[in-house]
Amino acid sequence: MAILTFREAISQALWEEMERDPRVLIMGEEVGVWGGTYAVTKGFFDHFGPERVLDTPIAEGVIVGAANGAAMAGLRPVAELMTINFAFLAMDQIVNHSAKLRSMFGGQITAPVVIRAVGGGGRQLGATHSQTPDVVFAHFPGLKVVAPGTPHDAKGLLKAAIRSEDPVLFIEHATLYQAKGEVPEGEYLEPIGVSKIQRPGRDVTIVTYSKMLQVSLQAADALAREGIEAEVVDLRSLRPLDMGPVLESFRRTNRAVIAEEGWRSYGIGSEVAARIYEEAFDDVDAPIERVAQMEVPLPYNRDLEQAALPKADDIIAAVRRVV
Amino acid sequence: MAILTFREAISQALWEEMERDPRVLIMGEEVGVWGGTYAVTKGFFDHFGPERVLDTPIAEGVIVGAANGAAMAGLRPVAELMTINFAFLAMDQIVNHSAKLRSMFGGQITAPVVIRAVGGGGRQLGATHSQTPDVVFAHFPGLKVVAPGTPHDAKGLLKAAIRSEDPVLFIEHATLYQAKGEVPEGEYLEPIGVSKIQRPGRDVTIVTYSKMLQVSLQAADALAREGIEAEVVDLRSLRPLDMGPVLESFRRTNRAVIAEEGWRSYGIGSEVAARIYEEAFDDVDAPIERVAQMEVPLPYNRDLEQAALPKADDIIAAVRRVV
Amino acid sequence: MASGNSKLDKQELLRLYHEMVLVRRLEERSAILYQEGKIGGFLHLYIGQEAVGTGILSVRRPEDRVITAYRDHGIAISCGTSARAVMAELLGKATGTSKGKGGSMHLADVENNFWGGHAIVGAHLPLAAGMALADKYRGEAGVTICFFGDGATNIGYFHEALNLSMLWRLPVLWVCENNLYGMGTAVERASAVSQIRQKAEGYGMPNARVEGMDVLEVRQAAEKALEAVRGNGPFLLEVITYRFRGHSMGDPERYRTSDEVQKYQANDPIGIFRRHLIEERKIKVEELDTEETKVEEEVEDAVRFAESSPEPAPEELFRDIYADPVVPQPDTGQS
Amino acid sequence: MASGNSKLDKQELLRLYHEMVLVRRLEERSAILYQEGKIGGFLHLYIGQEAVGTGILSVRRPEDRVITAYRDHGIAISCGTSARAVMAELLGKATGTSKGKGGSMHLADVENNFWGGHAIVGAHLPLAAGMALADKYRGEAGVTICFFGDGATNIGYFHEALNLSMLWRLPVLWVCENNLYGMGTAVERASAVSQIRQKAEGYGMPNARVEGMDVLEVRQAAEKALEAVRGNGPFLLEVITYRFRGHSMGDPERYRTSDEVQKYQANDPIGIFRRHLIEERKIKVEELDTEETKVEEEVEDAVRFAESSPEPAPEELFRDIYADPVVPQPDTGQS
Ligand SMILES: Cc1ncc(C[n+]2csc(CCOP(=O)(O)OP(=O)(O)O)c2C)c(N)n1
Ligand SMILES: Cc1ncc(C[n+]2csc(CCOP(=O)(O)OP(=O)(O)O)c2C)c(N)n1
Ligand SMILES: [Mg+2]
Ligand SMILES: [Mg+2]
Repeated sequence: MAILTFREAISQALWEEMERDPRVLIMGEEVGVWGGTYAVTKGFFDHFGPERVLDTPIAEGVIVGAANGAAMAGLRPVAELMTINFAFLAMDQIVNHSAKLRSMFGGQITAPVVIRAVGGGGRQLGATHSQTPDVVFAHFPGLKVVAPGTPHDAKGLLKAAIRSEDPVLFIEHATLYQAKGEVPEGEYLEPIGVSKIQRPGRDVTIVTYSKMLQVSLQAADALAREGIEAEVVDLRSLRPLDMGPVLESFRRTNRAVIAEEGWRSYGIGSEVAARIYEEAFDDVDAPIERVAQMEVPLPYNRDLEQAALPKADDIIAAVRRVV
Repeated sequence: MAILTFREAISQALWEEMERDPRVLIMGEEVGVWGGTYAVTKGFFDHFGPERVLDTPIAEGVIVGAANGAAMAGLRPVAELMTINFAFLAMDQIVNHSAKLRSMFGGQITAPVVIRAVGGGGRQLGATHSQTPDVVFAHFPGLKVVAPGTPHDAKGLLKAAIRSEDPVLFIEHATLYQAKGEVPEGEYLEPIGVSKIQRPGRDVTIVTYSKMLQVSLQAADALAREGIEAEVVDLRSLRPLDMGPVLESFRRTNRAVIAEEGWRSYGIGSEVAARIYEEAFDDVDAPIERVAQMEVPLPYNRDLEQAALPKADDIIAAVRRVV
Repeated sequence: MASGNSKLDKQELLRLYHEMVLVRRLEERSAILYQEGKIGGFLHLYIGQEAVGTGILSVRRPEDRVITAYRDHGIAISCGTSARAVMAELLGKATGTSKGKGGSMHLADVENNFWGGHAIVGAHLPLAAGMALADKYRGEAGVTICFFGDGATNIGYFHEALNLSMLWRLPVLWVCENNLYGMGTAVERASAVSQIRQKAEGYGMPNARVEGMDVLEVRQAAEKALEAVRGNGPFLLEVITYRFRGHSMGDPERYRTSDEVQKYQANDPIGIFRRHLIEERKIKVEELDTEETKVEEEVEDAVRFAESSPEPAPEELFRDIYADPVVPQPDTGQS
Repeated sequence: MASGNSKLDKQELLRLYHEMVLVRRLEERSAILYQEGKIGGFLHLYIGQEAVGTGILSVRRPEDRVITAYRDHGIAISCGTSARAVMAELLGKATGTSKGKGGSMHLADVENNFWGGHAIVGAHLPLAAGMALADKYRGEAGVTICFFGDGATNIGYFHEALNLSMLWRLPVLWVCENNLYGMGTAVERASAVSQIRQKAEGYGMPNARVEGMDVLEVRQAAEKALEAVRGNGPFLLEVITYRFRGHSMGDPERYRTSDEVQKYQANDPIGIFRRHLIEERKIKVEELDTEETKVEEEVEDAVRFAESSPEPAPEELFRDIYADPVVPQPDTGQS
């Protein structure tokens, strides 16, 4: 096991897959000469050349659209959206094309693209540049939506996404790139659509994913100091959504807190809560709590922004309310 | 009271508001010479002239974007999206601009647009043209999302939307245009963000909106024949979401079915169910049921499409499961 | 009639004639089936525009990919898709090009390198650029031929795709079928320039504008354009045409006069070609009539095939969503 | 130096000089405050491009609306926004142009007809078209001046907005600040044509391309362009400029050599103007130095004001979301 940052893990996954499969290429804004605005593809341009690491114009519609087309024609493009906020400029390609080509043409046409998008708030970038709108994409059947929370999963899931025959939106949280974690030395894949218990516990189930996994683990550590053992279940994939480990855990703890970074209304937590109630109704001992972002566009001012974002303390307070 | 179709009600609202306020203008594809592809603006072009009824190029980004700009500068534009599926081509303008300008500029800039969009499935239009993705827009604070289910509400809510100082996405279901209902003779407004009991009942609460209101009312009639009295609560507005009447009803019936046309996962029902559990936990006598669309892009074939769409029978079956 | 097509032998000329008539009759028949309620959704007929698809695709090579918008029946036929598979798709049958899941707007036939039938205006232009990118990347010889309407040239996708194709010298033939209207909006009411080819200047892209009622003239222009694409990257070919019917079924056609429509109908591409074959190429009327008869039979056969084909099985609803079939959950009927 | 600006009297010349120096010093100071952690988020400096904003906005009328992208500090100053309000916004204070909610990328000052500061590349072009539509609809005299970068001309919004503006003859002056790069991508690596003004040809829109380091030259070009807009509708003005600093703070600048940067820095718009004022207009060095001193004081005052201003109150989080304040729900802290 090596200790890698999230950035290194993503970078390794891309590198290995490009070495493995000449059909894989990267396209996006500043992925080449610049090396990626988050330095994820640093060195790629020199190593793989401009035919495989394509700097594109600022034109998200054709970035994802051409990636779809290249995938239709047999390549395995990885399109990068500098931030997920710009995915709204490619929304039609993502939800009307990536997600639907296969079914609309009865299986004849497929678009196995990977769309990497950097999301999340907390960096004082203002309302348009700080969103965590993951749920919006997860609503669409035909798309897979993956959002890892550890370097280990980031690497294994990205490699699986690139090899998947289905289109995958792969969401990376901007403030996770420096996060460190153990990553196996050899090659490995993580299955898409499988939730994972990232920390065992008996008293309460915290359901979360992406950046909030790290925040939840912090909260769990703090809670452990007061004798509350939280089990942390990481969804990892929002579509398909694997409720198995969530329900299995919940049936033991009978209490749940769902923690996500995005807005609360019509969020990830809404669905997860509804599903727990539906599928484990008799096991519910206390109302399930949702921890999420305040229902406001995120402001620039640091204190205001931080006040709007969910934090470990919010999770701790929610856990205290349910146990 | 007059009996009007949904189409006539919408049309009247637009006409009256244009007569009342010279700042109101209509822009969109085929709204002028054609008279609206759903004939909603028939006669408007001749009456109000090309300065106020603007046929636009096929360019959803600038349709909503220019409407935003005109609203910033003091007009009250009503932008029409021929179908809500094309809203994905204007997604950035809707969620990053209409919804955020006010807060991002500290209240200095506002974009009081109305974006009318025609949604819904069931007409064999295939996967890209049959969506009910209302929840996706309702996720964004700063936007108001309204989706009426009766001619009465359509008229009163559209007039309120046009007078609102906030941006409103106004969703009309394509298969509702012929639906008839009573509409008061004089001028009236319906408040945005207020749910409404459309049919009283004591045994179960059906929470719904838009087209599914009509389907729910049919289901309620059928249930009444077997002695089950369903109360039907119409959300009418998805953001702000008024849970008051839902909870008030639920506290009496202790049972709920939520019926929506869109996909089930991360749908409207997820949030409504989660909220009921959170706010009326002790009143829950049976797991809340959700009736929604199958998790597939809608196919063209009529039988397959119909099989994927939620129907009155699905609601009836769900009610039977909870009572 | 355009010269330079004289190399076409009689058999090839008859094939073109046959194809155009087939497209016409299929469309006429589809209109009837629509009125009978056997075809649902939207139906956009290609009647009047046959010379464009037939002319251009008469010079494509099998390795050339083709993609178009929702007005796609004629293009499918010209790509080699059988009338049976087209008609079955219109009727939503399991034997249709897209297993009955796509319908009129979403025909496709990948074996014949026909990549659809796309219903979001302009959205398939980026797809075309991407397919061409793939071919170029792999060093393959094929080019991508992308058809779209005049109305589609005002949407952002057009700009992004044309710019990218020129920037990267992608092998795409952009074919604008300028039928003078996007739904009810005349070109001059939607586009700042009424010559669509002028838009290519903004990308420094070679371009041409030709009349689209003479199939041989279209063919010749396409030949030249394709030659340019094979060597040097993209080319924008504007073809002036006219749709004789409404935008789709149920168009009130308030935006044009019947005089105007009749004027264009007098300029029927099939009539023009027929006269040319008889007068210039000395083909006998009987030979042409034989083709017409063959077409009638083909259409009848296609309709019979489609009508007698099975509906897709109910479980098809959960197929083709992902590479693995989706398993519907038994309790809720939901996946 | 451009001729035809001779009508500018000395006071006006000094005002322009003052403005450019103010923008420069404010930016330099902002860079320091950013490094000190007092400014957060992204910070895009206007250093090197001052002659563009100052030159163009020196001929705008109060009724003309102005809108730009995220590189907006200089534009705000040239619109008449106080250095205090700009600096306070950069520091996220309640006294900032946007109450501390917008930050560097979202300055705005509607009283001075400055409509922002927009961070989604290209998205403000449709907004500009819409504002111009409103003015035209009401018969108002103002035009809308819309600034954007070279990189923004490749996105769909550019196409849709330019086409619409020409089609409807909207009074918009489109100003492309071509600083040769969009982030790290040189114009030729992103745009099929390297002269941005050529894109206007695709819309039949009048256009011009000028050098942007000489404020008087820019001013003169803007005067002409605005005249055209006031009479006849949109105009695309491409101004060639260069940013002396990185795209934003923390740019590794791997895409250009320091030689290249130095070459352009030698061509400093403030230096050029200063020499002109001294040599051609016989303004005394001391007078210019007096302006510099005034600027220093203004910047100090702005920083002092910003630093001593209050943070926005916590309840501001729930204000300005809708016309009515959002009421946070007590139990969950959520609205
Ligand atoms: C993005 C989008 N906006 C609107 C529509 C509705 N629509 C379908 S066809 C059409 C007109 C297209 O005109 P044109 O490109 O000229 O093609 P033609 O129908 O004339 O072949 C419109 C507006 C759509 N399908 N997609
Ligand atoms: C739609 C969108 N895509 C990408 C970005 C990220 N981004 C911010 S600025 C920029 C470069 C813009 O270049 P240009 O238009 O030339 O303006 P300049 O920075 O040179 O002033 C990019 C890619 C963005 N903000 N919005
Ligand atoms: Mg057309
Ligand atoms: Mg630039």
